[in-house]
Amino acid sequence: MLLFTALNWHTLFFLIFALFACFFAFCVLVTSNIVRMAFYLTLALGATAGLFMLAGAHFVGAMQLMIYVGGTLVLLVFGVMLTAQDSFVRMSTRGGDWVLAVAVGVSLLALLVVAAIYLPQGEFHADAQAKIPADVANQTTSLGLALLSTRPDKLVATNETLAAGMSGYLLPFEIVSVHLLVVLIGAAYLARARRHAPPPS
Amino acid sequence: MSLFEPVGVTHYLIVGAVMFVIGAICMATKRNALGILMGIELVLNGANINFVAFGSQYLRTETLGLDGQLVALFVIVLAAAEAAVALAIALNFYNNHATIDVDRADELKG
Amino acid sequence: MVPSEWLPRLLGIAVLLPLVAFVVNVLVGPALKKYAAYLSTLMICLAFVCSMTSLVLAWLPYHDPAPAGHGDSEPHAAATSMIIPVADQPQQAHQEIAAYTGYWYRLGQFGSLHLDIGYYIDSLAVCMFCMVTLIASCIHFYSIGYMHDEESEYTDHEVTLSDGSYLTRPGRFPRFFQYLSLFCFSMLGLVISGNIAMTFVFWELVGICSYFLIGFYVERPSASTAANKAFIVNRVGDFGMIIGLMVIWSTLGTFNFGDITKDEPGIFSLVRPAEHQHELIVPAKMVQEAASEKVAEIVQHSESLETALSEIDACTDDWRKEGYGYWLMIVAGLGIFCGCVGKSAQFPLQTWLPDAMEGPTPVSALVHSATMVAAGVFLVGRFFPVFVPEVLLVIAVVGCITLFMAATIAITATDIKRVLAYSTISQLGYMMLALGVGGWMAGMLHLFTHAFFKSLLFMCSGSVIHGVHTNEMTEMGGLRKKMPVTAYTMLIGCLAISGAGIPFLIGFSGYYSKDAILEQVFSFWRYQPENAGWGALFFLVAAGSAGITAFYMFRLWFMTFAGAPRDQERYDHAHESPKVMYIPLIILSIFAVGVAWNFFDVSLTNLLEQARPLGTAASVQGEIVQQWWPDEHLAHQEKIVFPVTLIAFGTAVTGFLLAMLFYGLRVLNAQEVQQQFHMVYRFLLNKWWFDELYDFLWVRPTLLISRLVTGIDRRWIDGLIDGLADCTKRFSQWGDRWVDQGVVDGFANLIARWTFNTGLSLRRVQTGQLRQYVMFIALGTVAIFILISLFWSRTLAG
Amino acid sequence: MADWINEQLAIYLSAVMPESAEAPGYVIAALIQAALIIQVPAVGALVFIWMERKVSGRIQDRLGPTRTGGKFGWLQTLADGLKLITKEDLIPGSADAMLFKLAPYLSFAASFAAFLALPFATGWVGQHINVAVFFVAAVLGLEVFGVLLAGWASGSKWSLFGAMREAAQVVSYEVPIGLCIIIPVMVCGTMDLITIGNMQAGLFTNWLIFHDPFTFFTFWIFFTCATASVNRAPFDLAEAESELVAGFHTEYSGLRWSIFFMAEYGSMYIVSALGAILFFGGWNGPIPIFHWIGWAYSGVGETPTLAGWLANLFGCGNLILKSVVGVTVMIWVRWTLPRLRIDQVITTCWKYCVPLSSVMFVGVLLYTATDTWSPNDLFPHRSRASVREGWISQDQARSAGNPEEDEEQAARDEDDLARTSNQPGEEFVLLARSAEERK
Repeated sequence: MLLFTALNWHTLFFLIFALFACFFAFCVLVTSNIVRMAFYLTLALGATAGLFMLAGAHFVGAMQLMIYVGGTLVLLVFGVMLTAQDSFVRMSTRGGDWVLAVAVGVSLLALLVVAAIYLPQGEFHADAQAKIPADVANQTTSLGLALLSTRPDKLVATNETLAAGMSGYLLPFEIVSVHLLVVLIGAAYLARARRHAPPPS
Repeated sequence: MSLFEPVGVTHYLIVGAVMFVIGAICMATKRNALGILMGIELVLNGANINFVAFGSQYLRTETLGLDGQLVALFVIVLAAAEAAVALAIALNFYNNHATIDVDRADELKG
Repeated sequence: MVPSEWLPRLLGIAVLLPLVAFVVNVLVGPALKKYAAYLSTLMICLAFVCSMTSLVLAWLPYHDPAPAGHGDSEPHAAATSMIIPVADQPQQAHQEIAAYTGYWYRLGQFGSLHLDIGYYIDSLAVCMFCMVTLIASCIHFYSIGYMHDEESEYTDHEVTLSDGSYLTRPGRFPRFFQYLSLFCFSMLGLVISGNIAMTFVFWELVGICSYFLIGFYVERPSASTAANKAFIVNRVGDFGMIIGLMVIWSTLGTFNFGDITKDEPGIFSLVRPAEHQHELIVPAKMVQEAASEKVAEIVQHSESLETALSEIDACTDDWRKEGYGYWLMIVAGLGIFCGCVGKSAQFPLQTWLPDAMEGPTPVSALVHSATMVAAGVFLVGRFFPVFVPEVLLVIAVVGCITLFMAATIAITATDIKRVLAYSTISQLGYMMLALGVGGWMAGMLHLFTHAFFKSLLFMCSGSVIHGVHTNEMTEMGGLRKKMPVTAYTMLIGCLAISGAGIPFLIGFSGYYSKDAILEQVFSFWRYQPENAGWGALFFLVAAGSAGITAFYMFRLWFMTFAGAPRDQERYDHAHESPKVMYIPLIILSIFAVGVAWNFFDVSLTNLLEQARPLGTAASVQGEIVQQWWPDEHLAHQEKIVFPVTLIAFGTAVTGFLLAMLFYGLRVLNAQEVQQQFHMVYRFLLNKWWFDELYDFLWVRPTLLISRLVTGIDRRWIDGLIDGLADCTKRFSQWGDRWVDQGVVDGFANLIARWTFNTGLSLRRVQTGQLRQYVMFIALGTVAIFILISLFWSRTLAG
Repeated sequence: MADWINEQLAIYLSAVMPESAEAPGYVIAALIQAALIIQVPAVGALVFIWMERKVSGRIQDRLGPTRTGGKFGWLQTLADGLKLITKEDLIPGSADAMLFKLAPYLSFAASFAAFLALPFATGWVGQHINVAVFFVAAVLGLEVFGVLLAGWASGSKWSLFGAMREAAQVVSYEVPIGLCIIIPVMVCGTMDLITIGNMQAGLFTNWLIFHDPFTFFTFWIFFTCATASVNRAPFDLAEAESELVAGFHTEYSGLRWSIFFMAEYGSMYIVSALGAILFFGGWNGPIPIFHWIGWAYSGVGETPTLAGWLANLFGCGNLILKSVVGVTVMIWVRWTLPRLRIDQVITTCWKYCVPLSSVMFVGVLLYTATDTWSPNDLFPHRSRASVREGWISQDQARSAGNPEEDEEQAARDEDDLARTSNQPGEEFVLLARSAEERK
């Protein structure tokens, strides 16, 4: 009971999700079975969504679940199954590659971690988890407004540099929409069935 | 860190870094084209974690504001698009070469 | 309706309506099929309505129809040495001429020269509008009937293919009407145009329309050659016209007829300024242009420009008296007259008109008799105030020659349309003659009356051709019973053209106009002794040709309609034309009878009188030539009218009787006469050997010269060029061997080798291993980070 | 509800140990709720399977199960369950054992997780997420993943084909279903299911399905797509026993097989409940008795009362009733219509549902934008604008007693009833204000 009282729930759940994410990501790395990779990836990304929600980004979390896990990965597995012959299910890599890749990767990791640690922490919102500031909880509306080039967060921002400017995301939003359309068509074209013989009329 | 004090941006960043690096290694080691695709997804997620962390009010009072989340959104959406096209390419490659091994896709090598 | 604002609108609309029809037909004509014809017809009818509205509602109420300057011909004391003492000219009653000048749109302004889409509307223009639109409407209706076999597949019996069959092609019904609409547009535009540039544009437009319409049956070689002939011959005339325009523009610096504003005076008021009582004087600019070297020396010797200018202005009158610039006026006038000669088929450019009969008959009726060829006369009428007596004399001479020659040729022609064509030429000659001897009113009047009865005649002939499917009168005869309407309307036409009427009482329209011409010629003859020579010639020719006119017209009528049929089989198949064809005939015949009549002072004469150019009603004497040009009003006196009328009547009757004897009653045999005067006959039959003459004069020499030039070109110039080319080639081969292959290529190859080697060494990096590339990227990132963290310094940071 | 439990615990704990924070209650609350919620798919599955048998029996002119458990054979499913539990858990040799074992749990977890955000009444919800609609839709989308893995891991071509079809079908149908869900969200201007539900309080004319012809038609598209996305007949290509032996669960047996079915029926319930909340006023009955007698909560975050409890209880009953009706219709459809071909299924999605729902979207957009009269204005319960989202009311509670906030609230309350959507613009003015307060 004492433990409960002093426990910092946010930290606890952060740990859980973070470990999940990292662990399954690692599984993705080590397993050589493509389908299992997809499976682990799902879990890793799901955990990431949990992290997002934990960080207060509910919408992004839900988005992650819907698009990534629900859409992208299903697509991926779909592709996996289309190409799933036994010879391709498990493709091992030569040891040399492993050593090289791990060496580079670890150095990169070290680099990033150092950068993260030396990051100035800034002063901390003491009871952040205790009471949820309204504008944080209501990100959905604010996000929608921001996509339409109005920035509520700029109004409530304390820092001048952050408060400066009302740069919204209408243009990127449009561009991305068009881009999606193009991709839709392009993908459909690329993956269309090749007819070598003329179709019987 | 202990369970009794709150986490900061750094922790999120570290998680992001780990996923990023794992993704990179994944891209560097997998021979299956789709495996590489998964590596890319991991990398993107690692980046996304950073954005969200910098945008979150739980971790710092000085935040990116909504920009963090918005960028994350765009990344997710574009990742989906990228996955679709990459998959289409992979399928095409598979149709034409009857293999999915990227090491075999070296017809244009010098 | 206030004329100044309503006339431009109404007439502008009238001009544009046919254009609309044309555009529509061009775009969707084939789809419209026969409705294209209805569209064009509707449009031209609307144009007619507009014109009539502008005449009846906008012109008549605002302009006193009473003739100006008439009747006040009191005898003059200072009787010059005349055989018949006639009154001297009356002073001008009204100094202001009712003309509305302005522009719809200003195209551009080059220095002092304005280029407008402008209008110059006087009663002449309004009357022309009514006439053109009326005739055109009739002919549109007529064509709907005449061209109906073009609606579907059309078999051309005059074009035989190599396999002996006749050519069969899709019908060109819409195209025909599209051309008609374009023609109406350009003709109306020509009439209304307010400056020479615009006039010239529409002038060429009507030319091209006539080209299209003559060559309507392109497949017939005769038609296409005739079209080319008409076009080329017109070019000759238009070349002169361009020269005239250049003279006027370069000296007067304006294109406009009338004054658009007070400060930019038009040609007319420059040539006949009000302060000189509208006498014809050489404009100051023209004088200074001619006396340019004097101007130059004045400018040299005077100390300042102002003084120089004042001095020049002072001297201008003296120079004018010395005759500077007068020749410029002559050149301008002659140039413009050249254009008219070409368009109105005057001697020596008359040869194209008979061949133009290759076109469909409605076209001949509209274009080659009533309106377009009359455009030349119209233009002469427009420019009448600009012409100096010398030019007028030339005009008169040309007209005289033309009318006689054409009339004589018409006697022998047997092709019904060619007869009419030659009569057209000779009638145009009449008009030119009238204008040449100063009879502006007479010429214009004849222009109108002739338009009506000649179009009537042509349409009748078309109806005949439609009925019997031949042009040869020798295969016709007795058709009166088969096609009564055509026969009697054509009879009216013949009477009108030969000026039939009860002397001094009433007559067909031709009676008035032709008598007016003869009177004018007569008064020219009798006015002053200097005129005697030319005047006598003119009058005798004119009067005689009047008789000839009557002769060949009735010859035509008798051969066609009277007597026994010469070709039984054709006679049997002959039939009256459909309503849509002969109702226009009736309408036109009514006008042919009564267009010149006078209803309560509202008559064509009085209307046109309002448009008479200022100052032209004054007797003048030429400077180089000694003849006198009498005031036209003098021709209205009894002592002139009485004899002339009788003479005209007599000649006409003589001609009629002769025709009666030869072809009506056939008591005299035409063949015998032909054998008797077979020299003359052949001369006339071959149209005075004009075509042969031109062939000998122009065509052969041109061919000869061109052949010669070709030879020179082939042998010497080409040889020279080949030699040069050869040298160049040798030189370049040498250069190629040493410079190009040696130096340039060597250098390029060197570079290429280097590049190639570098590429070879670099290609090892491009393993094609995707995963390796990823490795490279990661490595690069790490490296960059490390480098930055190691060598980071303020200086680096900037 | 979690809040309430948590508060009780906090009171109790503070009595026990004064220095404690209010934190601990959440764990217990979570546990209790999980325990409650898991009843829905579990018990629901039992009931639904029994119902399916009876309904199919009636439709095929049979009696269906009659004996087990006395009348109506209402214990039949339980008996089956026992049988399944006692069956041997077979794993084919060619299967990928790990995935094969995990797959059922994965898909069950997905459909169970969706209940997390699915409210049963005002404030009765596992976790009050302000993007609840989105969350539910997203998590439902995950269910297919289990099916896919199951199909692949079974190492049999029947299963693989089933899984492939499932993948194609579900990924396709997420598009129209998303469009259909967006429409009520657009009308209400929020993604918070509780708020959406409360906005339809009052007479049944306030239900969104009666908002305008477009929403009315939208509901049917939604229902069709929902049926397809939980792959029920006539869209159950994944388990087309006529062609593929039993589709993705050919190789499954025993408990894992039954877990698949729990997942399926669970998700059937969820989509029906979602439809009920989005279009049929959720827990608001056709006649708002509890509002009239003033028991019902007006929004989230009010102090809990016994009356409110009762009201919520009935509301919960309402919602479950509506959802069950939905499930029944699905069953009825399954036993009535023949199964489509896969190409027909995909055609239905891309050539009919997607365009139709897009048209509906535009229609509703215009309808709300032009403020056209809608049946919802007949007997308005409260101005939609005055229904605040949960967090807002908390926020107001926090910043209570400053004048302009109150008049802001007042202004919003008495503003024109015809306005049926709350403007985001207003929202963020309010946000800005409250943010000022906090500084």
